Amino acid sequence: MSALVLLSVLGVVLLYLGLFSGRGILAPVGILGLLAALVLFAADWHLESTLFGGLVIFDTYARSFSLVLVVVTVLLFLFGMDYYAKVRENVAEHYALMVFSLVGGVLICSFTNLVMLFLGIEILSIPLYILAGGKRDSFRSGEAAFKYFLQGAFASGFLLMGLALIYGATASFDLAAIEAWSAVTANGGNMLFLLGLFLTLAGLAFKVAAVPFHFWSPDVYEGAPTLITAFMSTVVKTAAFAAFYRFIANIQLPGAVENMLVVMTLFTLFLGNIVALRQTQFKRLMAYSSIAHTGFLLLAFLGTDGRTPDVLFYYLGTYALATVGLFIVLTLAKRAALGDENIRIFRGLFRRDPWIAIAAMLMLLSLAGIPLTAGFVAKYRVFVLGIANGFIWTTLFAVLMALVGIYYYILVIREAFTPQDQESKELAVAPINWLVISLCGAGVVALGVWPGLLRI
Amino acid sequence: MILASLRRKLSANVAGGLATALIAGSFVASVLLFMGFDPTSGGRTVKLLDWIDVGGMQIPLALRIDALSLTMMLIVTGIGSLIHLYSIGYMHDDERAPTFFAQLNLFSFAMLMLVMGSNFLITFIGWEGVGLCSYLLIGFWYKTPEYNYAARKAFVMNRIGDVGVVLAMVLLFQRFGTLEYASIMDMASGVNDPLLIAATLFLFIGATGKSAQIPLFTWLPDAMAGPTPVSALIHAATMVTAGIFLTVRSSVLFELAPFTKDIILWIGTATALLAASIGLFQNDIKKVLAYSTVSQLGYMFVALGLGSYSAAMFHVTTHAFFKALLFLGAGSVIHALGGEQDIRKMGGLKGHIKITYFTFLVGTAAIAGLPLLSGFFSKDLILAFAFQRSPVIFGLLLFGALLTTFYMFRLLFLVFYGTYRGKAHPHESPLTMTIPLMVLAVLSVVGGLLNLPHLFGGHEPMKHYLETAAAGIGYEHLELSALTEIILMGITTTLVGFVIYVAYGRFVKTTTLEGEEATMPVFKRLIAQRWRIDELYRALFEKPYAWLSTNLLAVAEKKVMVPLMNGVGDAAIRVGDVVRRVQTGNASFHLLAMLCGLILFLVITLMSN
Amino acid sequence: MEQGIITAIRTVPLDHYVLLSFLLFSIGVAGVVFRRNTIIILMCVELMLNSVNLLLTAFSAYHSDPRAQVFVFFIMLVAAAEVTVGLSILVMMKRNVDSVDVNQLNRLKG
Amino acid sequence: MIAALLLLIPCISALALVILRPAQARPIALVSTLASLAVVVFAWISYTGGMVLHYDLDWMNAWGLRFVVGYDGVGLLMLILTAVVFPFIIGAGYGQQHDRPAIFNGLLLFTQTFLFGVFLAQNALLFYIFYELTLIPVFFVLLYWGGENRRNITVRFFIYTLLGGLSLLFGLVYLLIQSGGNGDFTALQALNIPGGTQVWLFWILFLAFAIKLPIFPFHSWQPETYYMAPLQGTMVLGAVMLKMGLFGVYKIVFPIVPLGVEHWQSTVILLALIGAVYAGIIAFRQSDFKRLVAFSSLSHVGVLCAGLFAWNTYGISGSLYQAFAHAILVVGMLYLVGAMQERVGSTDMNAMGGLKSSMPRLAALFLLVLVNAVALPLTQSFVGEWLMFAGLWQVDGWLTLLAVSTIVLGAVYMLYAYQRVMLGPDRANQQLPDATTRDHLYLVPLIAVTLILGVHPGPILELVDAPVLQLLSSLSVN
Repeated sequence: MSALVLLSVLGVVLLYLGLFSGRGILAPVGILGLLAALVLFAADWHLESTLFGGLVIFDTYARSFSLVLVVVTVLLFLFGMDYYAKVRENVAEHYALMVFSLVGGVLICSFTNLVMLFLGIEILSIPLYILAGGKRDSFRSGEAAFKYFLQGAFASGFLLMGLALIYGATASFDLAAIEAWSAVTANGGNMLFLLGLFLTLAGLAFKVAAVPFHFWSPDVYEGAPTLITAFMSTVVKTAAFAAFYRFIANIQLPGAVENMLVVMTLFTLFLGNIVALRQTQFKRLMAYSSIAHTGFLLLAFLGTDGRTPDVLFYYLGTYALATVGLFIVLTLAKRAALGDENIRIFRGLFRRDPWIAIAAMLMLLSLAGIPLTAGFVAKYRVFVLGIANGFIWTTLFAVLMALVGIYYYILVIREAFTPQDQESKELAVAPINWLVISLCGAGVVALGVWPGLLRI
Repeated sequence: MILASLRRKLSANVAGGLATALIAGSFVASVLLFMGFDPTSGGRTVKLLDWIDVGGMQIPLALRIDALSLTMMLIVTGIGSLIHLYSIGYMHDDERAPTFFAQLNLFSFAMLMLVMGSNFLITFIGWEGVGLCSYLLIGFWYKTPEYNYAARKAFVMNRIGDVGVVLAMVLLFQRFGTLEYASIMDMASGVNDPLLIAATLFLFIGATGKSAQIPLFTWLPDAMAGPTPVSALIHAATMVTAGIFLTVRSSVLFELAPFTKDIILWIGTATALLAASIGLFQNDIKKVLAYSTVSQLGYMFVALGLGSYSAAMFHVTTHAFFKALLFLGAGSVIHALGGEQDIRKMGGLKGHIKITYFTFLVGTAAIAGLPLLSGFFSKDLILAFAFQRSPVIFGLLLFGALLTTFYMFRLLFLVFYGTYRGKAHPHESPLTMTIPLMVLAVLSVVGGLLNLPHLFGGHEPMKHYLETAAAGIGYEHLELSALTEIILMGITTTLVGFVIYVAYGRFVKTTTLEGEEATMPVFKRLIAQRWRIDELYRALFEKPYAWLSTNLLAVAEKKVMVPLMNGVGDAAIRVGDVVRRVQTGNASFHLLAMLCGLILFLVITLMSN
Repeated sequence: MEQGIITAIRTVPLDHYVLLSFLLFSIGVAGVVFRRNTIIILMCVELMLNSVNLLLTAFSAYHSDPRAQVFVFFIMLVAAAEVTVGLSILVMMKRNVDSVDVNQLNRLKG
Repeated sequence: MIAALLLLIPCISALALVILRPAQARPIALVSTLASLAVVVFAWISYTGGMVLHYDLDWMNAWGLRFVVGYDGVGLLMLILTAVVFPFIIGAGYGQQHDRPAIFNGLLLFTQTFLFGVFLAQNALLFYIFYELTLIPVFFVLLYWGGENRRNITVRFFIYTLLGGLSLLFGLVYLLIQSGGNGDFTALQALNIPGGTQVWLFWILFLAFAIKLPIFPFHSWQPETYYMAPLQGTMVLGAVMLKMGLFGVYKIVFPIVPLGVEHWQSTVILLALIGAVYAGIIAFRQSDFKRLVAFSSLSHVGVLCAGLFAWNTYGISGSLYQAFAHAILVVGMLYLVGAMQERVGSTDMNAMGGLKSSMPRLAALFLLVLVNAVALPLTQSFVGEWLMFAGLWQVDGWLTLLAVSTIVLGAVYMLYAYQRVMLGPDRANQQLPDATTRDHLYLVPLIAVTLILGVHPGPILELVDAPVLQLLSSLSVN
């Protein structure tokens, strides 16, 4: 698959560019490269191409998710043009590492072999450990990087153990073979398989920040540079979910594991939403909100339904859109507030810049799941799936938690639409940021009104 | 119809004249209708338009012309015209006279609606309408807080009664599927249904509100806050008789519910006595008349309770004459004294305002039931019916009648005899005020002819006339021998004469004035303080209600409901605060927590395997 | 793989390999969770990975399937990369707080 | 065509106002609402009965969401209500000073759009979407232009209302699954859900409307929200938005979970009436005019809801009819609140009293609005209340007694309020202007509507009659 090669090369090129020329052309080159990859992904849409001797297969599912990953990365690069404007060091490395991470993301969207799953996850993660510590002189950034790394490696261990056990039970790393095996073998009969499945899911749950494997996410979201936080909560999350679903989609899950997933869903929904209630740091709030959204997405996993990938795709795509926009707005507000990240900094946003405020409002409403935004359609579909698959009470709980979720988003909106107490600095909005924010804001509404636009 | 013209609002200075002309016009129209009406036809219904028509409920906006409504129309428009005329003089100096006349006309409209309605709901329009007008007119002088209070009290008490009427209507509709009087009365005859008892009781509750019976009578004395013509028209002659009218209208139903009739009888008796006793020591000229009204209404209800509907209507008519007369006379006195209402500050007015004196005398005599005056016939008819039922009731009523005689003559004597005790210079009222007085005086004298009993060579024309409209009248039978009747009349008349003598001795010869309440003996003080019923109601209802209102808000709403709502949210936030502590920030702890979670999930998985 | 070695491996029952690697894994986990020195924690992570390697090799032998051994190489590669990044982060940490105690890192919380 | 116009006229005007922010925002908004009114009147005239379907477009058919709009008699009544009331709501802005009037009026027009949507929707999920959307502009109206403590109260209101909304969503999704993915009302109404399920599903669905109305004990958001909201916001909330609750019960709860309704009927009626009496009693000692209106509205709504749940022809028609009357009443009362606030400077009744001397005309207008509030015969409210009482009686006599007692409570607090505002001795140095032309232009039409429909309720009752009969007969068949 040429797109994969192109992306890898792009990363290397960016690194070299960093050595030789100014920072100015990094983002444009990166964007160009990504767009080229986009074209390559989109070409031969219906062709299923395999790679690496069948370790990877680019089917519609993989192509769709890859497209979203690349598009979101493009948006982030656009944002990066302004974000890195004043940074002197290591900009090229940042871009390059993001591209590398993206490659990992693409790989786990398309894996057909557990080896590739593991490799993909590591390719995705290792650059992130570095990126999280991107602000080298910032204590918080360092702490974030360390915590992320430590917990990531820890979780990798479990994941690996799980993979090894699955292999031990099924004698294969190949997904199709495992699926076939699981279909034949009686559910839960094989302890090794059960344990392996359990540990693998735990490892994957770590990546999507499901409770109780979520501990890294608030700290890392808060400590990492905003751009990287945005990258993590969009690209990484999307890829991780794509992998998660790809893994369990066709495996006959033993009832016990399914129960565990239900409990995990409930825990995740509960903790993400409830703890977010009292967050005052916007990035932390977004971290918990991200955990909460993980809960909703997990709900879509429960049971098997042909519509799940579509729902997942739509949910993650629109979630990424809203999140990217919001992190850009945060950056703008943060600059005006001299680095503060408390949600107070949004106060008076509507007076300072009505358009940005309205776009932010739309994105927040989308995250909250209010009708006519994409978030509503996404949540609605999740609920439909939940009930259709028979998880009525879990869905009811999710609905209740959606209400809790609305509360903290509304608090941010409230800040934006309350006149500020004292004059704070004007919002300086670079045209490129304005463009991206507008795109995201308009996007969540457009996708909410025409949900058919975003589907696998 | 005649009603349309009545609705017109009046604004010009000639409002009074115009209003009077209008109501007089409707009086003429009523008379014409009366002349052209053939009682044997039973009555006819004029449908104006469909009002409520939904899902099987058809209630047209229709009027019914029959003997009963015509009688009431004549009373309302006739006395109404006189009082309008009177008001021109009385309200001469008030800058808001046009408003006054507009409201008075609105009242006439509502009252006519009440009596002419062809079904309960139309009657109810008028029923509530007169309530509203009563509210407006009592509170006409809106700057005085007490008057506003009185107005509200009147409206609210009426409203309580209205609840009864609404329930009765709902019940009747449920039972009969219609609210048309004619249909219900047709269908009801012969029906034996406990529902009817309930319905009639509810109707009676409505009647106690409107017609000021126990327990809802306290508003009427307070209603004297309004201008005197209002007191005469609304609170003496017309509106308060609405309850009697409604009962007569549904006489068929009441005939089928003897239990209700008994209740009416006893409440009527009790009201008659209670109000009469209170009248004994009142010092406000209008209050005396007000309690007398309540008492007389009690007599009417006694008549209803005895099943003697024609007697009740007869008394309604005569009472309208003499009580309007008395009120207008009182108004004339007040007018003469420039607003003074305390009889202790009057006296000896006989010489100053002769016409008023003379007409007032006629009115007093009529209400006391001096022979051959209108009150004599109507009251004695009721007494006769009472005697037929039970001598005890007769005795009680007779006692009430004597009390009436006593306080009325007390009033007469204190106001017009003796020496003048006030300061203002009394002057006779203008012609617009005295003409109505004279007309009413004549009516009070000859009103008895309307229903002259057989004993005096009459044929009870009114009874036979009304019988065509209110079938219940057909059930009443007075089966006393002529001798018994004569004896009863004799007893009554003798005792009345004696009481007048006593009153004369007490108030003309010696002019006994009531002192301060504090100096009275306990029992007398209790009566003078109106049995402290107002205070009782205030303590029983008003204060607890206000307390409840304050505390429901302060406690139930603010301490329970709102905290309950907020509590759920706060609880969620507090839980969030607790759960949040798990995120200690300590990397090792995070790892440990992850591990514990993992083990927990493992246990869950293995347990459910 | 040579048949002889496979035979040699198979002289020990599979369960024992599994138990052993579980044990090693658990030691690694315990070390990660309870030790405070970051370097030791990193070593314990390596221990976890290596226990998996052991397990995979055993499975490989029992399944007569070389693919698992390839995977083992991948794991070693990734472990190396991870440690590289990990150590560099460690250096950054040392520079920032002048300590390698994990408990020093607790500013981000709540 | 009508549906499209109704959705587009306010929506486009609103967008124009928000984006272009013209100086003359209010007249534009007024013209827009009048245009909507004209369309609705046209629809009314050309309505011949039955269900009028306008559009049937694909939106997310696979997920049960179709864009189906149309109306039956009841829907039309609600459209009329919305269309009639909104010009008044916009018009009430002429005594108010607003920051950013263009956006304010734009938001109001958005609300109108969504309200039309709610009343037009024939697909349950479309209904839900519009139902929730109405909240958004109102949220901002309250948040940005509200009074003291608006930040907390607005959020509380929003969350509380959404609690019901999400519960409704859950219920609808559940139903959707039962019907095999068809979310049209016709499909959902055809479902035969087992009685046991209906018993809990009833509350899942009804909760939304119970909070929206609100009935006791879900009402505690209401008084403070009404008080804090800007005048026009309160009007929107009280006059139109709560009618969505009634409409929802009629459209969703009754036909879909009839057994549930049967099971809970007396409970709901009892709660509603307890609330009616409760609010009626509290209103008596309320010294703030606006809060008084809030509590009186609460009391009225209790009776409305009880009437609806009488679940027979009279009860439902009466309740729907009364919904109209109540809308007119609320707008009238609140306008008076505004008028007094303009003159006296606050809504505290302790600062008023004796105002009749300086403003006799306004006092007269007040009185005319008030007679509707106490449901005097020949006003609109009486017709509705009478029908509701008649309907309730068929359910239970004692409950009827409770319901009827509210007419006494209403008289008590309304007259007391009138007295405290208008009557009593003159206050010194109060030379306040009497009713202006604007006041007359505003209140006289409202009063006229009240009286005309009080004497001749036929046209409205006709609209309601057939659909209600149809609903009830279809239920008795099942």
